[in-house]
Amino acid sequence: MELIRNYTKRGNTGKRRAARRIASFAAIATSLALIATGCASGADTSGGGETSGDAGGDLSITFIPKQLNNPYTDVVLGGGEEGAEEAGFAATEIVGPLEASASSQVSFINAETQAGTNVIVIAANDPDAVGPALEEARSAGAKIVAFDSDTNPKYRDVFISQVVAKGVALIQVKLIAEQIGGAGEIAILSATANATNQNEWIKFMEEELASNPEYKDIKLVTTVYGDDDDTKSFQEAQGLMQAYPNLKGIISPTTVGIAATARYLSTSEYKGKVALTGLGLPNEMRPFVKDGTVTEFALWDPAQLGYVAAFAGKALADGTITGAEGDTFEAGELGEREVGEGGVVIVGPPTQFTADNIDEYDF
Amino acid sequence: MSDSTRTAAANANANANAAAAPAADTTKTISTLGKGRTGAARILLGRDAIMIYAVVVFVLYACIAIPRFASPVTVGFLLLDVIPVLLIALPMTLVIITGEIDLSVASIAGLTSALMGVLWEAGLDIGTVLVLSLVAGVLAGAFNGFLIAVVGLPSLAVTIGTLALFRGLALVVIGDNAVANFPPELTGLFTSKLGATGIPTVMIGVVVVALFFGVLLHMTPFGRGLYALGFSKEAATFVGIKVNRAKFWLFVGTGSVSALAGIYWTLRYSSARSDNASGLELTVIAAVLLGGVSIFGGKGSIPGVIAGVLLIGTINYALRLGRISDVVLIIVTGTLLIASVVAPSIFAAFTRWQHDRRVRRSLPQAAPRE
Amino acid sequence: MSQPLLSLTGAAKTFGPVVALADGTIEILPGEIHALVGENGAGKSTLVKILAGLYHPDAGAFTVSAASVAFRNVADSKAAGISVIYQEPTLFPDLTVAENIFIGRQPKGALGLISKNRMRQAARDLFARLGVPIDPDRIAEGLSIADQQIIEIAKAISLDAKVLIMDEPTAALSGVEVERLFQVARSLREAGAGILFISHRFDEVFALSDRITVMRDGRYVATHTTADVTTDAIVREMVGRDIGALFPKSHSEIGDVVLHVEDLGRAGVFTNISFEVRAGEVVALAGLVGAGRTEVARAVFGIDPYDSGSVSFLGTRLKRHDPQAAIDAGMGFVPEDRRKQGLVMDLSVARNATLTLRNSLARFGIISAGAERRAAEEWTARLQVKTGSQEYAVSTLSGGNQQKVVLAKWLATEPKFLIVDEPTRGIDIGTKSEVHRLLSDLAARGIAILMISSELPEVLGMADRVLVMHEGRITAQLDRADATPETVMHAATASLEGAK
Amino acid sequence: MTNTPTTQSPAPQGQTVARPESRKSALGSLIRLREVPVTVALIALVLITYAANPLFLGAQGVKDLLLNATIMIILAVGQTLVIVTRNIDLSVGSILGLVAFFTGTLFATVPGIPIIVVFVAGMALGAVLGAVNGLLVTVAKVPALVITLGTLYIYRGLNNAWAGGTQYFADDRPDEFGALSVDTVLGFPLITLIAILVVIAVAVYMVGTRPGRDLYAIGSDPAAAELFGIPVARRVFLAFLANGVLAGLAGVLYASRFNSVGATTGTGMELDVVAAAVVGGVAIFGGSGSVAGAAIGAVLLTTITSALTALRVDKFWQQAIVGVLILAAIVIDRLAGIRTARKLRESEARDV
Repeated sequence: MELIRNYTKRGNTGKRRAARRIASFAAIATSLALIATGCASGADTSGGGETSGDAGGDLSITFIPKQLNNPYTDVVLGGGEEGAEEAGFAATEIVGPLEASASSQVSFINAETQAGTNVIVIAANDPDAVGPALEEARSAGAKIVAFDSDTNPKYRDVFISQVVAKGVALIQVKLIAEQIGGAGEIAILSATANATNQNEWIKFMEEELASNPEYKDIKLVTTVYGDDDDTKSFQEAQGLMQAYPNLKGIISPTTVGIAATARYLSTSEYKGKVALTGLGLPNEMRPFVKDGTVTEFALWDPAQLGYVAAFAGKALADGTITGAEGDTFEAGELGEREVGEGGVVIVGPPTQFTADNIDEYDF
Repeated sequence: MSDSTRTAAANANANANAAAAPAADTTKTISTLGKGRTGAARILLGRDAIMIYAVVVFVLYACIAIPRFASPVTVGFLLLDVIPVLLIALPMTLVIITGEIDLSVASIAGLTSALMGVLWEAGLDIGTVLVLSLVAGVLAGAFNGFLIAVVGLPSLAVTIGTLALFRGLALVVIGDNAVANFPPELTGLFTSKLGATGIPTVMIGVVVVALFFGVLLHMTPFGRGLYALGFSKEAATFVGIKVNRAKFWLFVGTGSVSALAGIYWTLRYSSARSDNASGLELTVIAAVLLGGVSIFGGKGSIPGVIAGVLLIGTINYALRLGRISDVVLIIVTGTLLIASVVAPSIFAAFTRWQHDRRVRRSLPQAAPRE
Repeated sequence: MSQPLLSLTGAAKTFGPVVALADGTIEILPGEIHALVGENGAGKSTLVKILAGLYHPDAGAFTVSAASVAFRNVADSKAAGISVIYQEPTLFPDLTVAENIFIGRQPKGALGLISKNRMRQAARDLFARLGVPIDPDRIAEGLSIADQQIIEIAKAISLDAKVLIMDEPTAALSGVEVERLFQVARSLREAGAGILFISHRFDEVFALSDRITVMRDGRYVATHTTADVTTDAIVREMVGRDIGALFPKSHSEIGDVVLHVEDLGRAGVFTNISFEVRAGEVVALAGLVGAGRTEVARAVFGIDPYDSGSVSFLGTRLKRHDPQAAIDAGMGFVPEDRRKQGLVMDLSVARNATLTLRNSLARFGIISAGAERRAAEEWTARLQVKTGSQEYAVSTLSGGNQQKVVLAKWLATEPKFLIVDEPTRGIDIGTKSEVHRLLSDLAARGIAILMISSELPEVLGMADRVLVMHEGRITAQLDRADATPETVMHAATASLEGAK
Repeated sequence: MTNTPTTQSPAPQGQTVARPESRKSALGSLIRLREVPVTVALIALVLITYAANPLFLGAQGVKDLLLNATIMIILAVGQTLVIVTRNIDLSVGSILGLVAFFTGTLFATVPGIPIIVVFVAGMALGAVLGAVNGLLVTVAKVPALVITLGTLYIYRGLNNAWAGGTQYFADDRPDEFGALSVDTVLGFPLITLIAILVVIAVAVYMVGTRPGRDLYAIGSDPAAAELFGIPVARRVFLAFLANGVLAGLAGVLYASRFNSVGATTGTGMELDVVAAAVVGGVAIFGGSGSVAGAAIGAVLLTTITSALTALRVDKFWQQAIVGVLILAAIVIDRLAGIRTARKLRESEARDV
């Protein structure tokens, strides 16, 4: 029995162990409290003042595109920065997610709200997901300008649209009808399934095809989504060819989609046999127009979009417009613009690009 | 006195002999003494504590260096941003401690979100919608758990499969649509703050979940079993731990909490879509590993993981406020992740090298020659 | 005296604060079988690993064929003609048997690529030489430990090593296989190779070796010519003192039936297993490795399921395949593999010691940290576990102390029945006798014990009753008085002989 | 000799037993080849799709199938090298992106640069990135999952930082370079031939050379490999390096095949690549699986999307079906494993 010895108490290692755990929790609590209280005391002096908005000439503007590092976006933002400078903003910022997803823009809006930015210009990835954040920004005094892709109208002051949505849709339908000789199967290769602008155009296209007797022999067989991703769009285009052997034409109302589709067509046996049109950047489409894959496509000048958005923001921040129908504001060298129905500002008509004129454009 | 005490005496004797030998300074620990820190050093230098210091230091730095960071508004926005990661990281900690992994969490969140949208659109009562969505998460987790614990497949492979499957089902359920018209009272609740503190109201729920998993892991028989299980499945079996049952419920746990994260996501952004929370799985795992959980299992704690999540979240928000590109965030996250695992190895290697050098110098050099 | 094939003098190796080897000295001559003995922790394995090129010694002189060497890695050691068979087989489960033998030096065929045919043939030749029927094309996964060890031996032979080191190669082998191994070793000796043989089994050491080197506490003690020394002398040198009887037998009152196993069967593993264990009784389960002893014990405890029969404990039928039910009922199981099954090596001593108690330490589902600490301290103190702190990882303890932690965690549950599977495997003599005394002590307190052991003296010394298994069946039940080496061995091999 | 049981069991029956067994297991080993299920699945998929839509196997259809699979094949082969050693490389998508952008940059900034130089440079950059992974994994002895999750972020970040909004388009690259993924030899696009060469070369290495077999040994039991004197660190490092080179090659080919290369090229590819290897029968915890299997897995995964499109299956079902396929692959593998284990146990029982 001696082997199993009587136990004698010693040490208090267990207490130390418990203490360690308590210390861990305590440290977390402390760090949180530091954010919440200790540091927050400084908020009154540094943070609070700015959020109320500096009324003088010290206005700030921030552009939040759908995603950074996208060539189309770069052109738009280039125009935006130019516009912001001309309009007299003291500070211009460009922030945004690296991937275009619905929710990724929210925390950027939040940060801008907190930064007390006066004008937020946004191209929404999802019309509703950004809503609550934009409302918070507005209640903190910011003016919201949507551009390129609209938010739900209740969350913004004005929407700077490329063109009348219906107009851009009709042009594309007309182009494809000409290119396929007015009869045959066509398909649409869009960006993301939730993109507001895309869906609106597609809706108008469908209506036009159904109602206009000129297009009665054209059949829209499907709409696919390339998610504005080069690889995905490429493979969607390829899939279309296989699934619909009688396909005569494709409309791709997105710059990424049309370029990827053009690349696929130009490297396949379908080159010259299947027509392609839509909205594209001349710089990206130049080789495909020259090699005959694409005969004609359209786009507005994206730079103007950003440019007008900046001036609209300035006018809103200055209080010269409220975003009501009929308001007008001066948009630098582009002259006067009017706010239309639903707070929409139209920038201008799209340009149609062909082999003859494409070299005149550089964007 | 018995033989056993004699053994002890013999051991002591052996030690004494060794101590009397020439290389006295290094031989005295020959048989029994282990290594490790005790007491205060253990608390203050532990992995958890270091993570927490890192969070505190960074918060202080951000308060000073980044204008407007020190504000209750920060607390609100920051927490709203980290909640999904924080939520999923909690059960993920338990899963990784048992040596498994769940890559399908973000897809489950997406599936839940899609389902919410469709059910709500179909006109169901919001309460029913929430319950059914949660049930979907539980089922998705149970499906993972079944394949891993019952069929016995490797979790890494299974959850790569269900990552695609659940996201695919989300697409099947809701397709291209986005449902946005959730009741404003509810979506409002999910972005509201607790008075002037800036702390989001939903944090109450998150704290409850965190406490649940913290207590479960650190203070219950089940949690004790998980650590044992993570180190050695066989040894755990021998003390009566029901290995497969534990794993099954853990995957149900990640499924359920992922569903909560999916619901949160949907209501916070008032948008139910199939691609919600996509790609979140790697962020969660990065945060958990940064929080000191060993990918091999057996090591890690909830406080450490919370600190890991907060560190990434805080850096993220500070960069946003400083209008520094996400590019920096990506690189910082990756570097932190690698540094957090490489640093201890390098430190240990350095200590060993120093020790070896010291020992070599202190011992008589008979050889080796090349 | 011819020139030594290999000589190591005064080698030292430290790991952090732990000195694993203070003076490693060994000399192997051509054509000799040299035994190395010592308690666990004496530094034998460290010395082997230095010879194998796995560890770099901090100090010491090392020569191979009179040339000074410093191995950077295992490949260097191999190149110098040293080949090692480790205690635990180290096969690659996904590779074929043939590939396991020839990995890294597969025979080449056309275009300098590996020729599977030549490799297969070479493996067949080796197995023919060893007289074992193993299919060279099957994958190694699922092979019995004995077969794995044989493949290790084939591998070592095929290397044509000048020096062959065998670190406890016989631990898992049956008598036939041991004998065959010895034949191979002797034939290699005839061919002029030097063999270093490490074993805890003195009968083997004395049967095989030409010389014996003794180590203690990381230091060289002495080298003897085998013919000139006795077991007692060697043991004295190993332990540094006299030790009492190895297998103490104390009388205990045999009480009521605690465990009743009725007609237990599992397809392909064991059939028709029926036996009883009574309070205060030590029942040994003997037999060759692979006879199904551990499998029966695992099924009884609920680790593995069984197909037929029943297990009753204290009169109640025990739930099948549920270790927790067995533990709750009052069973404990000290498994054979301490490091993989008995302990969670990276957890602290305290956590390991209380792992079995985790449910009873909890109130309202929450474990009381104080109670946990007290329980750990109590039981590690009772079993005299030597550790710097309860919070150290159990892996920092010596083998004997680790086994004490395993025992502590089961004794903490105050079991009525304890299964001990190879309780003294790989444990030094000092702790071994301590373990025996402890088991005997437990029996005296009325605990029923089922002991699985491959060491016949241990079985005969400890058991009140011996059950002998062969090929999944119980072939004999022998009372203490009837159990002799002959009767046990006969039952363990009887049906085998009968079949021929 | 008291404690070791000795018997007089006669030994020489060895050879007679060995022969019939080995014949049987040779047959068995063919059946349990891990590549069989995936190959059967691929053939079935192609045939069914062809029956429903003959265009699927038209000249352009086949070409597209092969082109789609090419990049994934190369990545899956590289990943197999790493997974077989019980490691994983999650950074391949990021490596591919960086190299693809690097390729675009080279063509844009060094007009007239020979294509072969671009290939070499791209693979060299891949080698460097793979070597970083390999070094961190082997020197710091840290799990590859963590390291390559870290480098996944870092390499992607570097790609973003370097590229910004810049993208290079097909137009920026010489026509001959783009032609690699257009021109065919015997119906095979040139870049697919490159991929096939890669598969053959790596397969021969893995099956027929000692270092190749070492990789299996390492994945089967790393500790045993260390004990046995296999230079584990060096082999694992080389596996990561080779994977980097192959990801680099895939990056160059990506630039040849697709229109634009920029900051986000290759995002999210890593799990697809791992899935391809797993579907192809490569065990996720190392030790077994073949390069050919992984390549077929890659073809299956890339083909299924086209097949479903060609079958006009609702596009929303596609991803779910891919998920089911991955799960089916591992379940089948597991079932085969159980069957093999039972067979082995039975043969073992006879041995006793």
